[in-house]
Amino acid sequence: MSMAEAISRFVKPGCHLSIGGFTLNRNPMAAVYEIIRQRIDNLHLYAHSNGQGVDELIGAGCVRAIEIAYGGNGRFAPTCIRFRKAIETGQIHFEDYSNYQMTLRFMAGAMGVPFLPTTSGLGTDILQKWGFSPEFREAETRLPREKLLVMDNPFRRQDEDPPKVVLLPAVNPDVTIIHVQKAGREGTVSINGLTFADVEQAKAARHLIVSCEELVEEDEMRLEPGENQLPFFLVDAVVHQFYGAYPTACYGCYDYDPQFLKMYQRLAKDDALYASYLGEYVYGVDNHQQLCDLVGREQLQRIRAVNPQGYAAGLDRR
Amino acid sequence: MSMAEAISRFVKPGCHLSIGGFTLNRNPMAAVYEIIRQRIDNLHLYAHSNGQGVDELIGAGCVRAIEIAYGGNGRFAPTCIRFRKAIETGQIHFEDYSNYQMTLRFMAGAMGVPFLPTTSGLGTDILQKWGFSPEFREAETRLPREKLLVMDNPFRRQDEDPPKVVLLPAVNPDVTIIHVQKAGREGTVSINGLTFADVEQAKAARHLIVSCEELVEEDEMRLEPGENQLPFFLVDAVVHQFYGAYPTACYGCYDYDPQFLKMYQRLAKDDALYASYLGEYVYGVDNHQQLCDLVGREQLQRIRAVNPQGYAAGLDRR
Amino acid sequence: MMDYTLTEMMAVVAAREIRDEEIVFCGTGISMLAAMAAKHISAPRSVIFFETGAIDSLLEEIPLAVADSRVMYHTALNGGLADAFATMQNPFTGPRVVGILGAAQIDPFGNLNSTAIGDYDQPRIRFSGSGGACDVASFVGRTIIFMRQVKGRFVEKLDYLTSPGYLDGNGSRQRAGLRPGGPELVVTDKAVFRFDEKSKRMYLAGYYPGIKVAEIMETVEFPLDCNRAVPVPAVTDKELQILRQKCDPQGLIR
Amino acid sequence: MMDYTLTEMMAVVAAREIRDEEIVFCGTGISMLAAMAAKHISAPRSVIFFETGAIDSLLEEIPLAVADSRVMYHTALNGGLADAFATMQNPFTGPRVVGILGAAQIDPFGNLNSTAIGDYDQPRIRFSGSGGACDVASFVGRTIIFMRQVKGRFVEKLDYLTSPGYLDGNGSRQRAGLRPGGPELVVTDKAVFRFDEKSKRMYLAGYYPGIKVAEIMETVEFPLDCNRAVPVPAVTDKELQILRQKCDPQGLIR
Repeated sequence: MSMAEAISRFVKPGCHLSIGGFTLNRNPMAAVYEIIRQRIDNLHLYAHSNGQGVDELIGAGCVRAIEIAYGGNGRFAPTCIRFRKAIETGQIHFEDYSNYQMTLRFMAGAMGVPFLPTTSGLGTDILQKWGFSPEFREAETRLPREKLLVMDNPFRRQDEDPPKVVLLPAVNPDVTIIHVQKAGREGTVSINGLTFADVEQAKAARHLIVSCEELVEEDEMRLEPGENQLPFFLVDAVVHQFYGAYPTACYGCYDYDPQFLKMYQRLAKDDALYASYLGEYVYGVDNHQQLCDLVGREQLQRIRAVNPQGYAAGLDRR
Repeated sequence: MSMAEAISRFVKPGCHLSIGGFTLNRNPMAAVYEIIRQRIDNLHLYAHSNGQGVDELIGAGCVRAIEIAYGGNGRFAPTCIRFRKAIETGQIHFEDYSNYQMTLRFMAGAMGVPFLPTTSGLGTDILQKWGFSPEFREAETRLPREKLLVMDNPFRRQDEDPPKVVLLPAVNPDVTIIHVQKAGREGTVSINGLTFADVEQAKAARHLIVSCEELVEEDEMRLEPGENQLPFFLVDAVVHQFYGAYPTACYGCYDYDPQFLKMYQRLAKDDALYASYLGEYVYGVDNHQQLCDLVGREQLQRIRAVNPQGYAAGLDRR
Repeated sequence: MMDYTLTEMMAVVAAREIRDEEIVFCGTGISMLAAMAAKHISAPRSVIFFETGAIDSLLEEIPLAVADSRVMYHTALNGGLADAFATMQNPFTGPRVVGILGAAQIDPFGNLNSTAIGDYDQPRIRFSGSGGACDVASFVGRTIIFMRQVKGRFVEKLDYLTSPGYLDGNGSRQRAGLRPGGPELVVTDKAVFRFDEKSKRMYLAGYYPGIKVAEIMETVEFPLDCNRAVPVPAVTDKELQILRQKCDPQGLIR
Repeated sequence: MMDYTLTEMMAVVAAREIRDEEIVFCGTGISMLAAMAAKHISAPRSVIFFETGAIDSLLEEIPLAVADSRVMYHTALNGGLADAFATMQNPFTGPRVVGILGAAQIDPFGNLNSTAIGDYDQPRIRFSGSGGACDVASFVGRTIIFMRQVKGRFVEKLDYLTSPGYLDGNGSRQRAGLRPGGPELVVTDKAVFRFDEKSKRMYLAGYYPGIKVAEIMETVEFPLDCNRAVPVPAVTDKELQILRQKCDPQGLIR
């Protein structure tokens, strides 16, 4: 399936979406750019630290509300720029959690339980201050009425047992999109390197779109099942997408592009410059291949991963 | 470290123990036999479907109490024989859960939360009938006072949201013992094939003993980190133990031994015969290598796994 | 004289019920044979799925346990128990799963006992216990149940309710907090049973060639509607060939 | 004039505090430099651990984010977020972890703000938010905190309490339901601070070569005990060599 078709078939205006990856690694950027190009808006976004992809979706005006743990992108933007602007100017509804809390929410969704417990956040403003207004939650009937809840530990017996826990409500997005190194034609997924929370996000969603660097016969995926993380029957669309995480990294395939990310950082700070960025790099191309062409073979080659490291050793990242 | 030393150092009379594997696969049998030889008793055992190992520990009188989901061993003993006898004759304290419930209990222990929720078991006698008496629980101060608890789903908003959940209390054994295909000298673990609940059991425990078919330099374990399941810093003892799961299977290395398991099935049914079994195969040898010698090279060769299947294709299993 | 065993008949009857693209949870023995047969009979794209975490195994030989190394070969994924049960509890995948279960006792609402006969604390007969059965029965879209048609198995009241069926019928399953789902078919060595759409009580749906209804009724200790019973077609040559040549050439389950 | 930067001084001061065999949770930038330096200075068997799931990475180049592919190379394990945080919440491994954190604001009890300055709903300055910081601060045995010694950072009351330190002191951390733990050391570009064993209030523990206590006090908006302050030894040649040659030869963090 083409990315354009996968996005238009599953990602609808106003839908609840989550994307895979972490800050500047394995964000499903080809999908993100396609969502922007198709001008799908009013998205309700669930994120832990999904960095670059989240910032671009917010910057392009696709996002109405976000539940998030971390709006940053490593050294290239300790706070994501369009995320920061959107919050400081009241452009989006937002709700803050921690990374583990968001991971637990995806896990709860994947496991089919209404909540999971943790002791993280007791005593903090993550528990005290709620970003979504009660009116917003009341109107959004798919959201739980509570950001989270605290309950006493009913099994407490010893002094060292935790006296209470925070209950985090499950998330079940309409769609999760992840980008991976390898997938079978039927959809079986193999992720190389860190999985972040991709597996939990994928299982929590009603629909799953997978883009991959390498698409192989399903049978080939069965030779080393230990390398696979998701079975084919979870996947709604498989898109073969070369450099599909670009400009973020894809371990073993290519690095993040420091040049592109620095350019983004510079342009994202100014609304007019940002519009020109979108015009040239997103709306100005028909698909991800054309973005890659625009960036140029030479630059893509420069960030190509080497063996055995899996990243572009010696790459100029200043 | 030798198995004898690992067991005597970490497995104490009365301690809370869990073993890895499932029915007739990857039970840490060398460790189980060593526990029996050292006559360590009054064990409190946590099991999901740990089959053969559980039955032998019970049969040898090492177990005082067991929390378990399934006391069976596939076609070789749909109900484990010494387990059944022990319960029918009131020899051990027992508490029944489901496999998922026990898995969640290990997971909760591994995650450091007091409980995890599920909807499994609502309306059943697993909730209604408690095996441990209130007096037993009161005296065993390390156990929670409740087998499990039911609570209303505090986030319920839609009709399709679960109205209630079962809360399963965490398990944190003193010791977990697993047998794996490969480990590094520092303890990094690689399991080939299904992991069952070994990973959760390992992380839930205060001490972890790992026996392995193949012991390699730690550095070699770093070449394919994607194949590893447990980091070295969790492991208290690594024991290099050839055929350490025998007579249960170890995927990619050897199959279960149908001949031995059928013999066990026959002898375990009769107390006198069982005593002779223990005398010959467990007490009668000094270590697992001697048991392997007793079984004989020819039989061990017969159950050797073939490539690529990972089991002994064509083995006579009738 | 039939040229197939009753075990083979049971496996085929269950296999015929499995739909294409369903995810088939199976246990050991006959249920595994049924799941394997389904892939060759009615549901080539069904997915065999084990509680131990193996997905879509290439079963060149019949496994003797769900943890048999034979389930680990050429799978789409080798996970663990936590993954497997979460897939069944998951709101999107759970309803796509058909579970195949067996038990020592069944009651009119399809609840199952695989724990104990007699007093729970010191039973007359102790069985293995739930294993994953209670989880599967709690979570999945529908279940198929294998039973032996002998006395003491079809009882008005279970000695221990291990795995939920429709509980007491009349919506009690949902009121208890369980998903819709529950048993659809009970397959024995003499007959098949289904559950009334409204009351959720078991009724006799079919009997095997050469079996008389009265013979079945003798073993059922609760009132049973027999008016809807029809003959069940025998195992065909083709089905038998599949079972013996493709599923269990070693003849481990007969 | 020093021949090292203040960033390098901060990294070294923190690195000296890390004990051998500790599991070091680290974030980006300076905290990663400190963790890498520790392995060469005081704690050769310490284990670098990232919230993204990477354990004991071979860091041939400095990562620019905790998800940088550089953390995935030659690890003991490449897991995910769920594994990483569970390791910190785990009752046996959590206490063995030292977490290195940074923040925009800190209060006298070592609580941190990395979320927002001003009104939470529409803040004057929005930061990235917790990420894993709140989790780490909630779970692990002890934390080391990096701060810049400038005005507005050391405040009596945080605009938003993202990550728990000792909350209001006097056992309030435990009363809130958190494990023992909390910050042990605050490292800035001018000084180091510790926390009183009883009251859990911050005090000035040391100042860098050439820095005057008054200069530090100017930026701290709450009463601060300075009586225990001693000079902090400068970065040694050997330490500087380790930083520049072994940890960050590309000079990405200076």
